[in-house]
Parts: sequence; structure tokens; C-alpha cells
Amino acid sequence: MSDFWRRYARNKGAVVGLVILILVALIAATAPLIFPGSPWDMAGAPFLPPGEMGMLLGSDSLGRDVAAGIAHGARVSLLVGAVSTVAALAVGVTLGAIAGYLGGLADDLVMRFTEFFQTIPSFVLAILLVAIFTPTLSSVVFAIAIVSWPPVARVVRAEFLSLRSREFVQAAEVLGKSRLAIVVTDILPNALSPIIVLASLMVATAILLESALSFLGLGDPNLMSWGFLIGSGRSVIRIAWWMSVFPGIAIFLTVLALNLVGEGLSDALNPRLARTRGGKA
Amino acid sequence: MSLLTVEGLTVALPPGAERPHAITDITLQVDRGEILCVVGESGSGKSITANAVMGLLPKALPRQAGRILLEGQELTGLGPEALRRLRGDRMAMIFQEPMTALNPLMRVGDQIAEVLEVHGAGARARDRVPELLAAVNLPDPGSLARAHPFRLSGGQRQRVMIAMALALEPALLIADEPTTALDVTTQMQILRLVREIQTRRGMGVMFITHDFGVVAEIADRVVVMQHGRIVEQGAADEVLNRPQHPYTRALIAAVPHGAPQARAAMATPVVLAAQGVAKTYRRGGWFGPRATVRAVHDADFVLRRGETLGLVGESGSGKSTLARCVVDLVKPEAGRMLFHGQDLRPLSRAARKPFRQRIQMVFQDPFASLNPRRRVGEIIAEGPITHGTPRAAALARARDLLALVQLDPGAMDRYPHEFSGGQRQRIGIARALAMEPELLIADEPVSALDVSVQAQVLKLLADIRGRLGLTMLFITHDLRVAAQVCDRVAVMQQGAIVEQGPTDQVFGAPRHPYTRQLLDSIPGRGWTPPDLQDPQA
Amino acid sequence: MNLSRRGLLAASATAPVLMRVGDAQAQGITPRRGGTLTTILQPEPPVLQIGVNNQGPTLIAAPKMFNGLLRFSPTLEPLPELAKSWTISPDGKEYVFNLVDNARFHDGRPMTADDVIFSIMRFHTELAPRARAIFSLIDSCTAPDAHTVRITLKRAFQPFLLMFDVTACAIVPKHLFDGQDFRQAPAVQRPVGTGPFRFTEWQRGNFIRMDRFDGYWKPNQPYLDTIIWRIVPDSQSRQVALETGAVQLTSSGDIEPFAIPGLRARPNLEVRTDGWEYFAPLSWIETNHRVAPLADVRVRQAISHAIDRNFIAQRLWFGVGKPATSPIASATRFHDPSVRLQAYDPRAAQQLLDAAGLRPNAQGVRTSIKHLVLPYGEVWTRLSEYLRQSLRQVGINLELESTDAGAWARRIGNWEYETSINFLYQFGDPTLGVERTYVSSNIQRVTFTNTGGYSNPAVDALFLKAREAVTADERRAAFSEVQKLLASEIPQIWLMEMSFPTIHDRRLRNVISTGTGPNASFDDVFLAS
Amino acid sequence: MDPSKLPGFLLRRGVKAVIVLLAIIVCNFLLIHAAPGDPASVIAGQSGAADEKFLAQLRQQFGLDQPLHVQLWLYVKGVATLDLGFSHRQQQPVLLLVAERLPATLLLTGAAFGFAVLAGVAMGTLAAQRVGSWADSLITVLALACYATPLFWVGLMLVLLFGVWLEWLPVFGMMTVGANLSGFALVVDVGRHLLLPALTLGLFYMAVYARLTRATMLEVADQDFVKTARAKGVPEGQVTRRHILRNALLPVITFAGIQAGQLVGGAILVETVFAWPGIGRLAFEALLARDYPVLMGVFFATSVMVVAFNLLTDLLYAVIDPRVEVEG
Repeated sequence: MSDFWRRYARNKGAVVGLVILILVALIAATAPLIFPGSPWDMAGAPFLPPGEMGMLLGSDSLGRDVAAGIAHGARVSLLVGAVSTVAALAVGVTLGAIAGYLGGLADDLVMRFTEFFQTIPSFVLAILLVAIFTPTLSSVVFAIAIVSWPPVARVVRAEFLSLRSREFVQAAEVLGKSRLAIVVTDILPNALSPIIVLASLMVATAILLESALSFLGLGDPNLMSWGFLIGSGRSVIRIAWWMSVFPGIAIFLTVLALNLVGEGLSDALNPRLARTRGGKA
Repeated sequence: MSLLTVEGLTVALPPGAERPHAITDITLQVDRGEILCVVGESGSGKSITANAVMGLLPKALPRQAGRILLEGQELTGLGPEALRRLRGDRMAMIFQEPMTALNPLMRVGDQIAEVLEVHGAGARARDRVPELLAAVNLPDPGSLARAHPFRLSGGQRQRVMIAMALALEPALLIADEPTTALDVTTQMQILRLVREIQTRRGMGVMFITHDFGVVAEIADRVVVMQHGRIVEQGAADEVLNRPQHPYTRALIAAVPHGAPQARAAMATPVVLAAQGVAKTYRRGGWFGPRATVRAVHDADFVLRRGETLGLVGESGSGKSTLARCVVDLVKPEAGRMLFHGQDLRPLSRAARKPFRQRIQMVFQDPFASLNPRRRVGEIIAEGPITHGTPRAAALARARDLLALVQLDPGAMDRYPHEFSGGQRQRIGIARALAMEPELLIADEPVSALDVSVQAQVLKLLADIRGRLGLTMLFITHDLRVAAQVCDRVAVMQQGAIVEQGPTDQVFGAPRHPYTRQLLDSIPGRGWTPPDLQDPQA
Repeated sequence: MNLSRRGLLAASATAPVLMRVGDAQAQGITPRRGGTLTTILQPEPPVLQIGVNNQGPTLIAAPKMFNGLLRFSPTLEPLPELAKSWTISPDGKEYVFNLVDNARFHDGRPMTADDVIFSIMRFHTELAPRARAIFSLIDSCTAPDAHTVRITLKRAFQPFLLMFDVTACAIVPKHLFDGQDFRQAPAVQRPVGTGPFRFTEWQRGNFIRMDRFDGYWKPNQPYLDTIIWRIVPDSQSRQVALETGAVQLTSSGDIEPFAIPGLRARPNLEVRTDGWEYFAPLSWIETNHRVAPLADVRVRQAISHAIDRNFIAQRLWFGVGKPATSPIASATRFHDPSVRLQAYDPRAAQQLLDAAGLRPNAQGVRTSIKHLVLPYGEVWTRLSEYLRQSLRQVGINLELESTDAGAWARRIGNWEYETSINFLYQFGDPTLGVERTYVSSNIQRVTFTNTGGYSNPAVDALFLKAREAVTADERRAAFSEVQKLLASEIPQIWLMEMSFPTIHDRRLRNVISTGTGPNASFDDVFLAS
Repeated sequence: MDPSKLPGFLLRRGVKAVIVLLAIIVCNFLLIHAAPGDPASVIAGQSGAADEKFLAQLRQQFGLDQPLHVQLWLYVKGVATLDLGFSHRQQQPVLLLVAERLPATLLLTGAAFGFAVLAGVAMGTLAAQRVGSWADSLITVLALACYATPLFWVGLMLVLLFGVWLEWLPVFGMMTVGANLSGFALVVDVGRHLLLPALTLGLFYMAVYARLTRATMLEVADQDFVKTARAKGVPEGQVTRRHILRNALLPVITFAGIQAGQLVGGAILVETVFAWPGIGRLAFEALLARDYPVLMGVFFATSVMVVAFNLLTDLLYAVIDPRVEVEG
């Protein structure tokens, strides 16, 4: 574990990313304390520039505090990002494992299915799904999960496919282990690194997707989110630039942090890099 | 004046590596018209030396001291552009892996022409390509020049590499393990080609290899390297037959040797009998063209208790597939696989489970055959646990087995990556033995190991086999190893067993032309390693 | 308001004078011929044939190509259009329209009584539900001669004339529709009417071009040579185009309310909010009376007390529109100015909720109500967000559900909602535009009926009385009573009398001269130099 | 690849593409019909007043009273003859509506794609060549930043910067409203309008390509044949161009083929921000209005674009990489 952290910490960007991510999580956790009450409360005059009347980041067209919106929005963004990633992982890992381990017809069917999903432009599909199931937190999560699982399935399949023919898996076969035991104890743990790295990037993508949906007015109307803030600031950008600038920076920093963390994890988990560092004689 | 002179060459390793220098104080010469073999195990610094001469060292490995002179010109002081002009023109290099050494997207002819073009041959470059290809004995040079590398076999690619290297008739050819990745028959052809061209043109050749057989086949002089230093150099005959340095002596002692001894035919019961086993691979999807490969067909053999049967053949001959058919890693579509008279082939996964204990396997790649995420103790114990042995008992037995394969019991709680290749192979053997099998399938168990480690593992296998009375199916491409280990051998070619019989008979009086060809191709066949006491063992 | 009754009965006498109303408003400047008006149409209408499509954008653009029999002044007096005069029998059952005799369609064929009869009895009756409901009262419709139309009603129907505005009953050429599927007829794609401008080009997603119809029946009119309707889906772009002068006129919802203050400050632009008297849209919180707490009148009153209508009009709509005071908008006939709605008073709201038995829980929440956000643009979302915060103050938790226009219409139509926002046109008369929301006979599974399911026999009776009464006075009495009754029952929680800003270059004259403002024919609009 | 094998290759890919498209059509149809709300109720709702008779009339007219499988069969049959149906809301054939909007989207996505690939590959190459230098770090950071920024927000910021504060470029629409330009002036005008949207749409993908190119270049640079080239004395520039870049482009092409379809999704956002009159906006408007035929038409059009692009990629791949046919 300490070895892992040492390798992780070697990537400066990854450390910065982790710090940002912890900060964002901290803000999300403490939002109700920093900004008590609802982020929807019309706390002041509309269109106040940043810094006026105690509104650190200004107010919106109804006099709502943009800073409070960003703090509360962090909760939604992180929640959507995490939950939809878990859901997509569940689908993707299962299908990918089936395709990669069983191979043959199962592989063919699963991969055709996956390819098909990848052919449909994912954002259009997400919009469609959210619209069909009416915009709520769960439908947004569902839609994001639906469009995000194919890459997971592909990665997991590829990993399983290559691990399946590895000699240690063959050795497990020869030992007479059951299929499930082989998948769980031999294959999955070795496929975990790319899945973890992919998951960190998927959280980032999910946050971007959620914000894009909210931006188009397809977010849960009861939850303050960053995309909503930008969407509501779009039409008044000539009057109140701060309404769209600050939430955008929040998204940017969070997604950037997740990407940096993903790269750090990739460095720390990828044994190939460790090997090349050792040098070849 | 020597063609190539290397004096006191020292190349640093990046900080934090296991030793400060990749190579230390290397001094050697290559004369015109001679082949200098640089021999050593992996990590000895022989490739670094070659690359240093070519000026192809990566940035992370800077030259710290020493001089390199080619035809009297000092290379070490030259700028990158001047060095570039010399590469391909006055000195050329060929590499170990012919499958990846050619640009997959460029036609063979273009790649050869490129050498000429970048050295100023201009438009005429292309015209010379067929002639160059013909010079390395490639058939139909005209159409071959228009082919892409993927259409060529490994041996053909290596010939292309040689044609490319020789295009401008360089004074010095550096060959970095050029035959290691090739089958023995191809290897012999390439070795002969190198020798022939070298003689014809009077080039100096610096030939890097780990194989003393190759050294014996081709070398005029030999340099032996260990841990980045030259430990011994001299005329081939001297070094091969009267090695001085303990390391050289150890290496030569480790070369499998000794003529196969006549052994009494066994009369023990038959453990395994394969009858008409066949396996065909089909490729191609719903829309693509179908291709079928008959990996194994009509395979018949018997294996008696206590006996070691060698399956020998070149890559693609089907020997590994056949071995995997025995343990059901590959499902044959025809034939019978009788284990003590019972056909294993139709058995379901569950019905086969009891037999799993009795047939075990040791794999080729010591780096890939152990689950990197599990501790060594668990790896060894999990087989018995799967078959119902209590965990504590299985772990205790794993400890004993570690001792049996000469590993420290402290290894139990460590992960595979903390061990060397030879140690891992011992762990792999311990895993197989934990099941107390009757039959052990050994699939190229020593091919990935350095020669000295190889000898140790073979010795271990021989010991264990003797102590436990194992029956063994031993797959190898190395005829020297087969001769040393096997009671009987079966020679496979293109999926079929072309000849089988007692080892001494097959090797001593081969009946099938292919067997003869294989035996003729053993490098250094004319050299019998001297009988040395292994001072290190 | 006696004037209006007199006007209805004796319009023919005053017609020549009123025809000059537009000119009189031109501040003494003589109309100038020529020039191109570039304006905006948003959203792009599917077709420009009134009847086939009666949505907002069509009703803005198509009246430039068509005429009705009548048009209406800002006080909803009928003014002559294709009907140069008309008479109504004293029993209110027989209407005789005298048509202008020089009107031609854009294809050159003269417009006759046959076209009028076809338009009324066949075209609009078949295509438009609103027309069908009213025109089904017609007993007979005949043409004594080529330029006279006589309509006999089964019974008197006092607001009948209001149905003859171009937006309700445009006169279409019989010869281009008769014997065909009206929706599929070629004329739907290239509309042909008698209006001052004729259709010339439509590049979808880009612009619609209409050119001056030289054969227009009003001499020397129209003044403009060309009208170009730009399709600009983006509100920001529309605003920029207006500011840069690329377009000279915006109307309807082209410009978002929050931009109005800035545009008012520009000297070259004029911002008008009148010209919607005929439609008089009124917005409200649509409540479904089938849902538990909303059936209780005290809860509805409490909600009405909890919202600050002034805040909505000033902060959300920036003064474009005014707080509602009655179910009948002030521009609509028979509005009773003495009626008052519940004042903004959260304390009173809380008392009413207490009385209704809705006690706050630990979080201060008395009850949770779902709320379907009206998907017609941002300001409506803001309104719902405002309502949520206001109702939260009195302990009502409003859970917003967002949806698209399709699902919204379906859910309202199928009664699958608790609350929402809605706004309806009143079409000048409560019988035409107000009654439908409150009478129990119109409880239907169709949008814009009495979808809330409010049922009160007294209200039903009063609306029926007003509908069937022959004289305006009788109707006024009934409407006054029903307004008072509804204001206390508050079946829908009225919010605002809406208006839409018409913003135009000051050089553009006579833009708003009738009660239909930007929806009028523009035959008297001109560009001053 | 052997030119004589091209027709067979094309045929196989073509059959595959048709099957994929058919599946997409069926799927789209079912998906869209799973949506609550039918177009009749929308039209009825928006026409201001409606009754049951009107609704029934509309449903019958749209064929919505037919069983679902009949509707599907009619739709598939129609698509096969390029009849994408009729939008009763817009009173126009869907093909016409889509065809009218398609050029704008193709222009936008094409420009964005071209920009993304060219700039991305150039940046990735530069970074890989100078790996570890400040230029590499700068490009890496820049790519990461583009990668992490929401598309629509970049668009808004560009609007704010160039449209509102600097007033250098037009920020909305595809051409100047009301200026009847033609010829070269029109091209310039459209170009000025195109600049910001294409940049916005392209930035993210540029980052993707830059990262990918850099990574594959570094990977390829480690391969044996590059060493062979150096050993031959090939100059560094030529090593990069002929040996490293050409091989490194293969995964970039594969990726571009997959990404091209996703570009259409991004186009919805960009077309919304910049009021660009393309099919992205058409889809969004159709969705809000529940105009099924149009939605299906747009989906079909994007699917054809994706499939065509994949086919094109396969073909390009086959031309560049001689090994393709062997892998079938």
C-alpha cells in the first residue's frame, strides 16, 4: 500500500488532483453548514456582481446566491458521477466478463450489442432517455449509466480475453477450480487496475454529461446543479457573466482533478510503467 | 589497425538501478573478416555494448568513458548527424525480433530502398532492391519487394533485415541475437548466410548471442560478458574448450549435453494413451473468409508409468496444443485420450475434476504462470484446497514443497514479482506437485530461462521425477534438452507426429527426413562441451 | 361600456371613421411607400395556413397574407375588414355581412361570398376545434348575392362577432381547397389569401419572405414592399439582431423579459406592451381538484395568499404584464374591476392551512405537492422555482417535475398532475376564453378544458346564463357574479395578466393599432424616413 | 490491401452496415415510441383548444391508431425507399427537413473534426518529439484542460470573450441576419460565424487526439522497427514522419472513426449555444415537441453518418494498413 502511494505521489499532477477532489468533496459535505438554507432562496437583489451584499460570487436573476448554488451543486455532481459510474461498472463488468471469459457465441452477441450502443451518438441517446423518463435524479443517473457502460464492457472483455489465455489462469483450470472461482480470484483482481483507472475517468465524464443535460434543461428541477447554473446564466451572459463563469470553473476543476487522479492511479497501478522505469539492459 | 576498436567503454545506468553502470570498462576489437561473438546471459550488457557502437543508446544511458573507433575514425566525438551518415553505410545492425523489426506499413522493397536513399543513392535505389534480395537467397525477389512484411515468415524477414543491413556493403555488421527468435532449422540457415556473406565480403561481424551452440557454430573469437564486464575473451576454440574464468566454465557446464543414453524400454502400465487426437482451429466471423488450421491431427502416443516422453518440434508444430489437449485446456474434436484406460475427452467439467489432481502441468513462462495478486503460499495451496484439503494442512504442505524445490519457506508470504524467473519456475513446479500428480505435463519449462538457471531447473525436475516416480510429458523445442531429459521422444511437424521412439534411436538413427533436418540444425553440433566440474553448483 | 354594445349593433355607420384610426395614430406623418421590414418569427411555424395551424407564430405571420371579416380595436370594438358593414337582428340570431367587392386572392381570383361561406362552414369548422364549437351554433349560412353573407344562428350568441378576426376565421380561397384534404392541399405550403402581402419564399430554419401584394383591395396599401421573417432560435441572437438594427421588430416572446429594461433605455427603440387585448392571456397555477389538499378551498386560498404577484410581475417579467385581479383579464369584456384576489399575506396563508388541518412537521413541512414545470422557456422555470420558495415559507413543499412540451400537454390532458402553470387566451369574451376552464360540462381529458375538474353548479349556471343572454347588460351581471364567486373559490390560482413586448425601431409606424397588435395585417405599417 | 479484394471487402462491410442500420432503425422506433406523450396530444395542446374528435382525427391521420408493429413495418419500409416519413407538425417530409438542416451540421462537425484531428495530431506529435520538455508539458496541460472543460461552457466563454467583450466575431447564427450576401462575401461571413462554434466543438476532441497521438507516438517510438530505421541511418525527421507517425496514426484513425459519431451529440450543445441551424438543434426541438418522425429521421441521419464514417475509416485503414484483410 505504501508502495502504491509512493508511486502515486511521484506524479505531481495526481497529488494536486487529489487535493482538489478532497476540497470539492469537503465543500459538498459541508455545504449545508457554509450556506444554510436552500440554494434556491432569493437571498438578495437580482444580478448582483460578485462581492456585493455578501454574495461572494454574485447573485442570479432571482437574487439567489451563486456561491451557495455551487456548493450545493457539488453534492449533486459528485453523487450523479459516483452513482452512475457504479451502475455503468456493474453492467459493463458483468457483460465484459461474460464476453471475455466465455468467448464464442456469448462474446459475439455481447460485443455486437455493445457495438450497437456505441454507434448511437451517446449524448443524443442520453437526452432521449432523460426525456422519455422525465428528468429526475434517477433518470439522469440511469441515462448516464446506459451510455457509459460500453467502454467498460470493452475494456473488461479485452482484459478478460487476455487474462483468460494467461498461463496462471490455465494453471487454475488445470487445478480444477470452478469457473466462478477463477473469475473472482484469478481474473478479476488482475483486471482491476484498468477498471479503477477507467472508473475515475468515468466519474469525470458523468459529471460533464450531467452538467450538459442540466444545461439543456434536462436536469432534476429540484436539485441545484452546476449545469443548471450555467444553463440559467446562458441567456443573461451579457448582463451577468458571473452566473456562467463560476459554475463552469467548478466543473472544470472537478473534472480536471478526476482526470489527474485517473492518471496518477494509472501510473501507480500499471505494472508496465514500473517495469520500464526499472530500465532494460 | 582493427576494424572496430572499443576502449574502456563505460555506460551509466539511471540512478536507482541495481548497479551504477550498464557496462564497465569494455575493451574489444573486431577485425576485418572475422566474427566476434559476444556471449552472456540476459542483463550482462552485451546489447548495450552493441548499441553504444551504433550510437543508438537511449538518452537515459549516457556514455561515461571510453572510446569507440571505426576504421580508425573516432565515433565518440562525432555529432549525431555524422554518426547517422555512418549508420547503414559503414556499419549496420540486425536485431533479435524479425517480426517487429520491419515497419509493418511499408513494402519490403521500400524499406530496403530507404537505406540507399538516405545515403544518397537517389532514384536508382529501387533498381538495386531485387539484386539485394537475391543476395540473401530469397526467392522471387521482384514480387517479394512489393510485399508487406506481414506476408513474410520470420526467417524471410530476417533475410530482409540482412539484405537491408548489407545494402551499402558496410565494413561492420552488428547482429544482436539475430536467430534467437527463430526455429532451429531457420536459425541454421541464417547462421550459414551470415557466415557466407561475411566470408564473401570480408566484413567484420560482431555477433551477440546467449547460446554457446551458436558461438560454436559461427565464432572466430569470443567475448564473454557478465554483469556489464568482460570476464573472458579469446579465440573461439580456446574459450569453448578451455574456458578459464569460473563464470565461463559455469555457463559452458550448464549447456545441456551428453549423447542420449540408451535406456531400457519400460514395461510398466500405460498411464496415458492418445489415439487419433485431432484439433482444428477455425477463424473468421460471420462475414469474413473462413480459415482453418489443423493444429493437431492423428496423434497417437502412449506414456508408461515412470517414463518421460518428449514432444519435440518447431513452433507451430502442434506440440503445445497436443499437451493442452491432455489437460483439457484445448478441446480436441476427435480421438481418444485414455488415462488409465478411461477416455477423458467426453468428460464434463465436473466429471473431469477428480482427474485434475492426477494430471498436472508446469508452464513455459515463469512470469505469466503465477497470479501476480496472490501470495506464493496461496498459489501452491489453492489446488489441494479446491479439492477438499483443509486450508491449514494445505499451507503446511506448501511449506514442505517450497523446501523440496529449494526455496526458502519465507517465500510463503511473498508475491511472485519478488522472485527471479528460475525461482518462479520452482514455485510453478511446487504448485503442480502440491496435487501429488501421477502425470506431469511440462510445457517448455526451461525455454524462457537463462542457460545456467535452465540447468538448475532441469536438475530439479530430474531429482523430483526420480524421488516421486513421476510420469512426464515434456514439451521442448530444444533437442539438446530433449536428449538430456527424455526416455522417448515424439517428433512433431505441422500437427502430426512424424517419428517416435527411444531417444537414442531417434537421435542416433533418425528415419524421418524432418528429424534429420532438425538434428542437422542444432547449432554447434560439431562441438561437444568439455566435461567441466561446475564450480558454482 | 355601453359604447361597445352600440358598436356591435351599429358598426356600419361608424366604419369609415374608424378606418382612419391607424392613420390617426401615425402622429401626423404621411405614410411612406417602400422599404423592407425584417423581423423575427420564433419558433419557426410548421405551416403558415391559419386553420391548419393556429399556434402563436402562425398567428403572427399569416395575418399578413389573409384577412378576416372584421378586426378589433384595443377596446375590442369590431372594425370592418373584408366585411365593409354588417347588421345584427334585434333577437341576436341573424347576422348579415356586406363584403368589399374589390378583394382578390393573390392568384388573382376575386374573393366572393362563396369563399366566406366555405371558410366558415367547411374549412375552419373542420380544422379548428375552437371554431367548430362556435360555428356549430350556425343554423344556416347563405349568400343572397356575391358580396353578401347571411348567417342565422340556432340561438342568440352575443360574442359571435369576435370569431371573425383573421386569427380565428381567416377567409381562404375555396377554389384551392374544395374537394381536397385541407391539410394536404398545396395551398397549405404556399398560402394564398386576400391579405396585403403574398408568400414568396421560405427557407426553412432561415427566413420567410413575403412581398407586397399589388392587387390588395385597400387602395395604395400596403406601404411596405417586403416583410422578411428571420428564424432565429436563440434569444440572445434575437436581442443582438434587434440592437444592431438587423431586425426592426420583435414581438411575442422573442425577447426575454429580463432584457426589456436595457432595451427600453435605447433611444432608437420603442417598447410596447399593448396590442394583446384581444387575446388577453392570463396565467395561473393550474390545480387538480382531484388531489387531496387542493380540493380544499382553504388550501387554494392559502396558496393564493402565499404568493406575491407583484414580485412575479416586476422581478420575473420586469413589468411586462401585471398582477391578476380576477379570472377575467382586465382587457377582456366584462372584467369586473371591483373583484380582488387574496392579498400577499403568508401569515394568513398559514392560518388557513392550520384551519385546513395541515400541520407542519419537524421540518416545517405541512404537505408536499407535485408541480409540473411549464416547458415553454426559462422564465416559466424561474416562476416555478419562485413558487416553490414562496410556498416553502408557509410550509408547502412544492416538488418540481420538469418535462417536455409533449409530455406536459399529455399529462395535463389526462389529469396526471397535481399542480402546474398554465396560461390561456381569452379571445375578448369570457364565454369564448374563460368559461371553458371552470364549467363542469367541459371536464374533459383534453388539454385546455376544465382539466382541474372544478365543479360548482352555481358557476355552471352563471356561465350558462351569460352565454345565452342576448344583451350585454344581462351578461355583465352574470359575469360580475361569477367573478366574485370564483375569486373566493379560486379554482385556479391566477397569477398574472400577461403581455408580450413588441419592440420596434422608432421609424416603424403604426405597428400597434388594434387589439391584436402584432397579429394584425400590417397593411398600414410603414417605415418613416 | 490488394485492390482485387476491395469489392468483397466493401460488400462484407456494406452488409454489416445495413444490418447495423436496420437494428438502429428498429431500436430507435421502439425507444421513441416508449416515450410518453403522442404527437397528437402535443398539437392538440398547442393549437389552443381541442376536443376528443380532433384528437382522434389527428391520431388517425398520423397512423397512430395502427398497431405498433404495423407502424414499425411501415416505417422500416419507408426508410428503405428513403421515405423518412412525414412531419405532421411541420407539414413537411422528414427527409426534406433533415436535408435542409444537414449541410449546416456537416459544415460545423466537419470543420470541428478537421480542426480537432489536424491540431490534435500536430500537438501530439510535437509533444511526443520533445517528450519531457516545457513544450510537452504545456501541450499536456492544455490538452488536459480542454479535456476537462464542459463543451457548452467553452462556447459561452468564447461568446463572452469574442462576442461580448472584444466584439471581434459574430457569436450567433450561421450568417449575418438580413445581410443578403453572396459569393465570396458569403463564404467569409459564414466562415466568421463558423469559427467559434467549430473551435468549441473541436477543442475537446483536439485534446483527445493530442493525448492519443502523444501516447501512441511514444509507444511506437519504442518499437523495434524504429530502431531499425535509426540503424539504417534514416534522419530523425524522416524517422518520425515515415516510421513513427504513420504507425501511430492507426489507433488515431480507429478512434476518430468512433468519435465522429459522438461529434453529432456535441453538436446539439454547440448548436444550442451558438444558435447554429443544424440537425442537432432540429433533434432537440423535435424532442421537445414530440415530433416522432423528425426525431427518427435525425437519428437515422446521424446513424448513417456514423456508419458511413466507420466504413470510411475501415477503408482508410485498409489502404494504410496492409494487414487489415488478414484480420478479416
